[in-house]
Amino acid sequence: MENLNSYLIVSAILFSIGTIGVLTRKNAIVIFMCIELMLNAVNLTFIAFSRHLGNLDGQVFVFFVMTVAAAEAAVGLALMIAFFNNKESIDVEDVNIMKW
Amino acid sequence: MSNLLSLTTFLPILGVLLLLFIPKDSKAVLRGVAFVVTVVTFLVSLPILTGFRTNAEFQFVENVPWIAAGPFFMRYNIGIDGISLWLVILTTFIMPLAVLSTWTAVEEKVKEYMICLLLLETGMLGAFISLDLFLFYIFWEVMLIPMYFIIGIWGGKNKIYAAVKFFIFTMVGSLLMLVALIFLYFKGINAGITDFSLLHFFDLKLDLATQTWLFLAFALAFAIKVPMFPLHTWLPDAHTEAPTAGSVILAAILLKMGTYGYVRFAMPLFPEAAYKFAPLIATLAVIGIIYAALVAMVQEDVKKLVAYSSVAHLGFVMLGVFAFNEQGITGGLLQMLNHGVSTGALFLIVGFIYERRHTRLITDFGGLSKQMPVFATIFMIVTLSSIGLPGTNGFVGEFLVLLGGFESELRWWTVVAASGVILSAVYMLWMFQRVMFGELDNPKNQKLTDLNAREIAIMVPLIALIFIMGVYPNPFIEKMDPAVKKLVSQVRPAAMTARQMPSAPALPAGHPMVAPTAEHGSAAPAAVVNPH
Amino acid sequence: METLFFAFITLVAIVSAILVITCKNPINSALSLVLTFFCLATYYVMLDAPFMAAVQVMVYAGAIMVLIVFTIMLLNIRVDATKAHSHKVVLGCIIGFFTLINIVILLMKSRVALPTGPYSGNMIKQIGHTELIGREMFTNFLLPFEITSILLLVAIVGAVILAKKKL
Amino acid sequence: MFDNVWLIPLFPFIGFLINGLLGKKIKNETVIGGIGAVTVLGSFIVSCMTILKLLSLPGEERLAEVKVFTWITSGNFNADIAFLIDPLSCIMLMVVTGVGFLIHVYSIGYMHGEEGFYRFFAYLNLFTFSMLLLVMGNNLLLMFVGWEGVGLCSYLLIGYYFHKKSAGDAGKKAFVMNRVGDFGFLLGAFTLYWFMGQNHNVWTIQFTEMAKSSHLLPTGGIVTIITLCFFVGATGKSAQIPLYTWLPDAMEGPTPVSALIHAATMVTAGVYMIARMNYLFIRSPETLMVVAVIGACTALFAATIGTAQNDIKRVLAYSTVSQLGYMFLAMGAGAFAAGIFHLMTHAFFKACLFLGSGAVIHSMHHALHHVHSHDDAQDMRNMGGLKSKMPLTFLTFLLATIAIAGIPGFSGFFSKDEILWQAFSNPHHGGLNLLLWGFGAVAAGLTAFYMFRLVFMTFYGECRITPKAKDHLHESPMVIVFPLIVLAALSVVGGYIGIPKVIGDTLGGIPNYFEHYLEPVFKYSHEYMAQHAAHGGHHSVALEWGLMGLSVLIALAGITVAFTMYVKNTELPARFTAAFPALHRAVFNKWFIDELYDFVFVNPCKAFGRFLWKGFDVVVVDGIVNGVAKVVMGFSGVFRYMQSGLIHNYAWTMAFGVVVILGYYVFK
Amino acid sequence: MDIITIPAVNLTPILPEIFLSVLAMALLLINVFVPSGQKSYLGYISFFGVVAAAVLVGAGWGGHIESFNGSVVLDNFASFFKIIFLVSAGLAILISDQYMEREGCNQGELYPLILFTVVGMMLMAAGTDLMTIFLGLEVMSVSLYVLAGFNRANLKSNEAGLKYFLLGAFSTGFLLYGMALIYGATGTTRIAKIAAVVGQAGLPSGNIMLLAGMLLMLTGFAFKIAAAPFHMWTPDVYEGAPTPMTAFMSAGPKAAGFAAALRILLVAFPTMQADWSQLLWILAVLTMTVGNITALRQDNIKRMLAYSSIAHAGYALVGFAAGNATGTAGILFYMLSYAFMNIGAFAIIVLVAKKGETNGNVADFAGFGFKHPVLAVAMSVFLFSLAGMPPTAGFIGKFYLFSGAIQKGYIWLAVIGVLNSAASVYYYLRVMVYMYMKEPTEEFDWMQVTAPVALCVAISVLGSLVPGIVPSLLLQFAQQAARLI
Repeated sequence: MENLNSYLIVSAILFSIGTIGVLTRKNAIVIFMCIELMLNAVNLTFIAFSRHLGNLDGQVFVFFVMTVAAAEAAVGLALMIAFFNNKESIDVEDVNIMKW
Repeated sequence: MSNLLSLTTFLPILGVLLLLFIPKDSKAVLRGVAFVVTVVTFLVSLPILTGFRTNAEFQFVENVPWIAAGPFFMRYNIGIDGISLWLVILTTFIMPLAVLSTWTAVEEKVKEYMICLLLLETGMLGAFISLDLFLFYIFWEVMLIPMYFIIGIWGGKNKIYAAVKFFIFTMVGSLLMLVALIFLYFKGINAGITDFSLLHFFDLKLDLATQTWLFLAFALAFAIKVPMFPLHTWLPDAHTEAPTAGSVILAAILLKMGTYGYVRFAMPLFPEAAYKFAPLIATLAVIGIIYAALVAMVQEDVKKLVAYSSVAHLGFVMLGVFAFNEQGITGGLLQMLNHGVSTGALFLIVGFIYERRHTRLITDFGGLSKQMPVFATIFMIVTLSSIGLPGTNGFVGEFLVLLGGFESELRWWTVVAASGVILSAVYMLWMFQRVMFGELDNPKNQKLTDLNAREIAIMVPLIALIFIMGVYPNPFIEKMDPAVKKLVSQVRPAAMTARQMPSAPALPAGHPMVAPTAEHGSAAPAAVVNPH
Repeated sequence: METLFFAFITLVAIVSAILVITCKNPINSALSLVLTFFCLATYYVMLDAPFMAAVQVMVYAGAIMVLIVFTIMLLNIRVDATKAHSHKVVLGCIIGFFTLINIVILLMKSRVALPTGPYSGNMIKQIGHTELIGREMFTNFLLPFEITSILLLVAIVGAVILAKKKL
Repeated sequence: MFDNVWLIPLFPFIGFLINGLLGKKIKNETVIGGIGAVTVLGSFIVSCMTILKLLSLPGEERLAEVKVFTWITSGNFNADIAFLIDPLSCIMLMVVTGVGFLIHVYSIGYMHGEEGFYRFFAYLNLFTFSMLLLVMGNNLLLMFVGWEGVGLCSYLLIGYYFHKKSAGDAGKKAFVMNRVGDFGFLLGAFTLYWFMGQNHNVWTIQFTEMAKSSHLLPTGGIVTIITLCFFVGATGKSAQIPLYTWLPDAMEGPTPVSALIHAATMVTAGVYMIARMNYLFIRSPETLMVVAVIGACTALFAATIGTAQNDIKRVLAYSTVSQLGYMFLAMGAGAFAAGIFHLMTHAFFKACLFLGSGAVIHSMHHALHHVHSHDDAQDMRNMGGLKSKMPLTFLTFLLATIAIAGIPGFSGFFSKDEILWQAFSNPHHGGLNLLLWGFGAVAAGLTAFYMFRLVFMTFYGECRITPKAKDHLHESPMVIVFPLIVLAALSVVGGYIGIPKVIGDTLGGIPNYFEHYLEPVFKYSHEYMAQHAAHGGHHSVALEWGLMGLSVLIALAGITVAFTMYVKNTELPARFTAAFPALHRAVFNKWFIDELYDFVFVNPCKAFGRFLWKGFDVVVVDGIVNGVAKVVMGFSGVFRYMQSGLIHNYAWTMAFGVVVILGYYVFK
Repeated sequence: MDIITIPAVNLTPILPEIFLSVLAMALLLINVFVPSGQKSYLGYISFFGVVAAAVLVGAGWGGHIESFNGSVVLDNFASFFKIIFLVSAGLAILISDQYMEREGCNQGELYPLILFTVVGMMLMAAGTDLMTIFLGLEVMSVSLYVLAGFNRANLKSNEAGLKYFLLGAFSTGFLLYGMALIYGATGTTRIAKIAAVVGQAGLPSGNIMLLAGMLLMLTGFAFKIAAAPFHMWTPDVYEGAPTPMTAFMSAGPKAAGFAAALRILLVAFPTMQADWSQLLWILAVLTMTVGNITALRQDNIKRMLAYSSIAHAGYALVGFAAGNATGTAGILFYMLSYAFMNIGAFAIIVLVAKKGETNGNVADFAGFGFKHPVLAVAMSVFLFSLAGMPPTAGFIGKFYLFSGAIQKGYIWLAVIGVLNSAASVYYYLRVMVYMYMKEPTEEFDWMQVTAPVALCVAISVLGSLVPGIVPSLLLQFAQQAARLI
């Protein structure tokens, strides 16, 4: 087992990459995937901590996060489909009729 | 009756409820009911006047718990003393006249108009009688709402700008006052005060720095309302745009809130700070007097002229109040009443001709005296009252203010302010001359009709008051005197300590200036100290 | 050996994560993401959490990613030849970089709580990870577990409402 | 004892109320005029009774105060509505009610047929009331009430013909200039009150009490300031340099008004006030000097202007200014009694002159009106030869003119000569005395000149009015002539109650009754003088006689010149003007003082007001208010566009927020 | 292998949640059998369900029951917030039917979703475990994503849903990371245990990980309550979402965000108050200012109210920054009043708007005041309450919030707050300017006031006025609720 910090730093890197993705990608689905990446990074943190602390709360938490991710995926993708049906695009730069 | 004050204050609200059930097309009924309600309110307020015992105590006090939650305990605590007594009476007195003045001026949305007027009356009365700081603040803010609508809905061309400016300008000040109010309360809690009652806070000893900040916050709110020089610009706009009754109430009563605020709250609560800032406030007041007079002089719109004259008049009030002595404060208070009567009357007068000619530009008039002699007479009297001619009410107040100012440390300010007396004559008479004198050459003016019975009926009580208060002001002064004395005793010791008098006082009383010469050749006549 | 393995997995994870955000084609991104998920599952195993690794593979790499890929297919999005990224790439990278810096420095500076729980690696192996998780979930975290049921119900209802053909 | 003195002001006030409120309904001129006159007559009768009662008392007891009610009390300040009866106020009462009554009577005839007849009488009564308050008030404040009240009536009556712009302007000018004076008055009163109170704990504004404690006051210093302030008030009311310009303009009012207000009574209020507070003025040599110099200068200056005016009333107006100058000269010389004496005689002859000129104008006006001529009825160049047409008027006018010119035996001689002598001999001004006397004497000569110029131009020579109109000229009705006769008689004999000492001594010890009578009023001054002042040089009786003769000679010279120029050799004035065009223009245009005032005060004030309004109030003060709003709105626009609608921006902002927040705490 | 024995649980604390969940599920079933034109009945049922739930909540007042091993608690704090959620939901339900009918998207699932949202929010308020709170938040969020995009034929609604979803999920990432760090620093997710660790560990400066976790979590909640700079989604989502849902969103979830954040910060991190107060101070200023100033130039009234809602979050943050009893009670009181006044205002907007959400500009209110005086007066009451004019609940609420700050010594914060208030008056007045002071351009004859909407307006007026005039009782409740520790 590697020490805790290695995992935490990997997780931080993944989280940052996910953030960059959210901030730079135009495709809403890819953005969503990046968010999933961020959540996974968090999951890694949780499990690393859980292992280090010797209690399983973190792992349970991860379990719930996965559930949430699934639920969000369902609703999010449905929203994208609904949007796509109206606008024929999934590019977030087209999500712009409301502003100012 | 123990709850006479509440009755007076909330009668107009009952009137509002009554009005709600009257269809909006029966305008005559609406007007009638509103008028009757205001008259009844006035009548109900009269026992307050007659039952008022001339002493410094707060009377007709009602004090019941209202809000009790957490650190805050607010009470429905009302009462009047000699200072607020007259303002209450002034309010109830002006309101019927204001309602009467809109008989024909407002033809649209009469119902809403009357409702606004009555709500306004409650707000104003409430503010004058509140002895609980929080309650006062509530009424103070509530007043804004109906006035906002009165200006905004029934106003002139630029009404929205004026209404919004009025509202926000006042709001800025009063919200800062709210912060100060809360801060003061917490200071009070630390000192063992348990509720918002004003009287408790009088005994609160605050250090000068705290007082300074609190005073500034209060002073700002009140200064905006007064309005004092550089914060006055909402006033000409509001006055010009407001319908007649609105202007009348605004000038006669609403502006008094500001000066009343100083007298009731800002000064006795923070005496040292008030004393410290007296020169500043006096300076602004004096600037206001001269400045507003000069600006009024060149106005082209009669109403705007009168509005600026208000600024000048209230400058006198402020000067008097900040003289910190009995004459000054009495004069200031009287001047408040006087201004209420005479400027209210002036706005009514402007309303009369506006209703006839739909213009207020001075150049559109001229020679009206010929066509409207009764109007001319009344206008003349009111003008003279406004410029403070002896025998009219304006004089007594102005005189006492100047006298008080002169006796205080604000002597040089007073000297400058006194020159405002000249300027007021200049602008008022010049305006009067241009409107009333000269050839009646404008064909539109030649068809003007003189005042009708209703209009005369509005003016007669005001004219009567102008003379009564001018010739026999003593009853007014007597009622307020104990309260003024008390106020002076509250603020004066503070002024004394803050001044840090130099060790050598002035010559003792009665001591002649010229040293006695026939003292048996005594070597040290100067060392003789008069025992009294 | 283990360190080397860890390094290798880390490399894969990071590279695939970078691919997720750089691939122009969403499908490629998705596949890269699946790879990342597998790497994470590997980590979980290394962290004595085999059950979580399994769930990771099944739920994430399986269910969720399949859903995503399906959606991508369904929407049949053209692979944007010109630009997959918004013009804010630089700004985004700066933020990402600082996020990383922040977290790293934070981790350097901070103290982790001392091990408090009873679950050492050996104990987990002894009793079995799945059971332990199950225990936790049905005793201490019973309520959250129940809430997930509502959450999923909401998600289903929502998805149906938003995506069903006929209004 | 004097319990009913309050009736004196009350009568005219009742008259004012009746005429003011009901006059429009009454319509009948006789009734209205009757009410106006009878009420003043009532006051006159009560005044007579009062003065008789007063005279019946021994000298030192001639002082009474009658309190009606408490007016204002506040702190240590107290002001009553209370009347002061002493010799000085009684003299003034007699003048005001007596002359006032005559003028009321005169007005019935003069104002006949005018629109607003009732208004006129109401104002006139109100004026009388105010003037009586001024005179009788026992404290500064009540005096100030009357002081402003007469100013108001003056304003109203000057603006009586309000449809004329010039009338309105003149009224306003009068009021405003008076207000400038009032400003001084108020400051003086405040300073006095404060000083006495603060330093000596004497918080009073009552004349008697102030007099009693006047010994507490220092000489000069603060008293100079106080008295100068009061004097500013006096210059406003009594039309002295620099505030005199309103009085000539005030001739826009009907002639009785000019007679009553702008000659006999109101304008003398300043003199009265100084006399009333003589104990203050005597304590400030500086002020006395200022008063004397201003008085002398005004006397001379106004006289010069008077020589070149063609409007009959304006000549009289400048004459009034000039005569008031004399009175101030007397005050400045410390000869209070002499000043008051001149005040009284001046009231007689100047009222007579004004009323006479009114009769002429009245007549001219009717004549011109008959022939529909638009010539100016007041311009002396249109008159001439009225002697035969209006003999009674001429006679009375002539008598009054002789009186004002200072011909011995007439009232003006006694009073004026007393003043000149006092100016010469008073102990206050040292070397300046000669100059003061010189100014006075020259002014006397000029007075004689322009007054006789007036008489000659009006009553002598050819009638310059259109021949047709000439036939319509005729003597005025009795109601107009009667007051003239009475006043003319008074102008002749009025002086004998105050024969100067030197003449009296020569005539066998006839005392100066007037001065003696006023003695109690000036008691404190005399005491002060006895204590402090260095006695002036003793002047020989011969010198006094010599000076008296000299002044008479100067007067006679003036008359002669006038006779030469306007009767014998009528083209002389034209030649004179041709010879000194600049001088004539300057004098004719009143030395351009009005223009100067416009240039220095009025126009800059208006311009400054306009600047403050348009330039400062609107741009700066309101500009800041609106500017704040604009700035906030500007921010609103900026913030609004930050809300771009793009998810990336939103997410970026959020992430940025996180990074900053986290970064702050991490790197802290 | 042992058998897992599920410990005995006390269901009392989550009785309202259970009731609402069951009701929602039942409604989902009933929905299948209700023909499309008669979905109103579902609305009625859910409204009465909400009322019943409120009764249940009320019945639990005063108790303090922990359950599920400390995952959830029944205390006054939770109960008060639950009432706020129920009020928001109830009022929103009342105006939904008419709106949805008009916009042609009256689907029966709406009501169960609203009820699920309420359940989520209730769990956020009652949760004493980060997991419970997180899951409650997700239940709420996921429902709200759907509700925002509920009118799926409408592009604006789609856009609102999508934006809300993407940004919401993004913020969830930060929230979770924060929770992970806290877990790492303390070894537990139970708030009470965290508090114990924090209390003994010689913090605050000791452990930056804890602090960072708290901050990240706070940013997650800041997103929900629309605090700057995490507010950007608000205007767009509020504008695009169906109006009743906007109303609901502006009142309920905001309160839920405050509930969770308050409980976590006040219970778990009282010793670190210096740190979070400082942050909230700045957030409050930013939020108020950005919200108010931007609102000044909005033409769309929903968008304007969205900015106003941001500003109101800022005011509440003032009380939060104070972190004392007064401020906390102020937040509770204010959130409840805000629910009334804001949803009331949205109810009027629902009435005035035409199909397709046209006629939603401030200018479209021209002359409304004299065409429909009663509704206009109601609108004025709401606006004055929002502006914080006495004698409305909005004033008392603000009074307590600012008092909290002043009591704490944050005078400048209060000053900035009141100045913001003054600026805000402008845009509230602007609506009234149009209502009363401009000539009508329309006759407003399309407007029909159905009974539920009228009821909603009436309740809202009462709710905005009565606590302003006699606030004692409500304030006392709020204060009891604010006694968290």
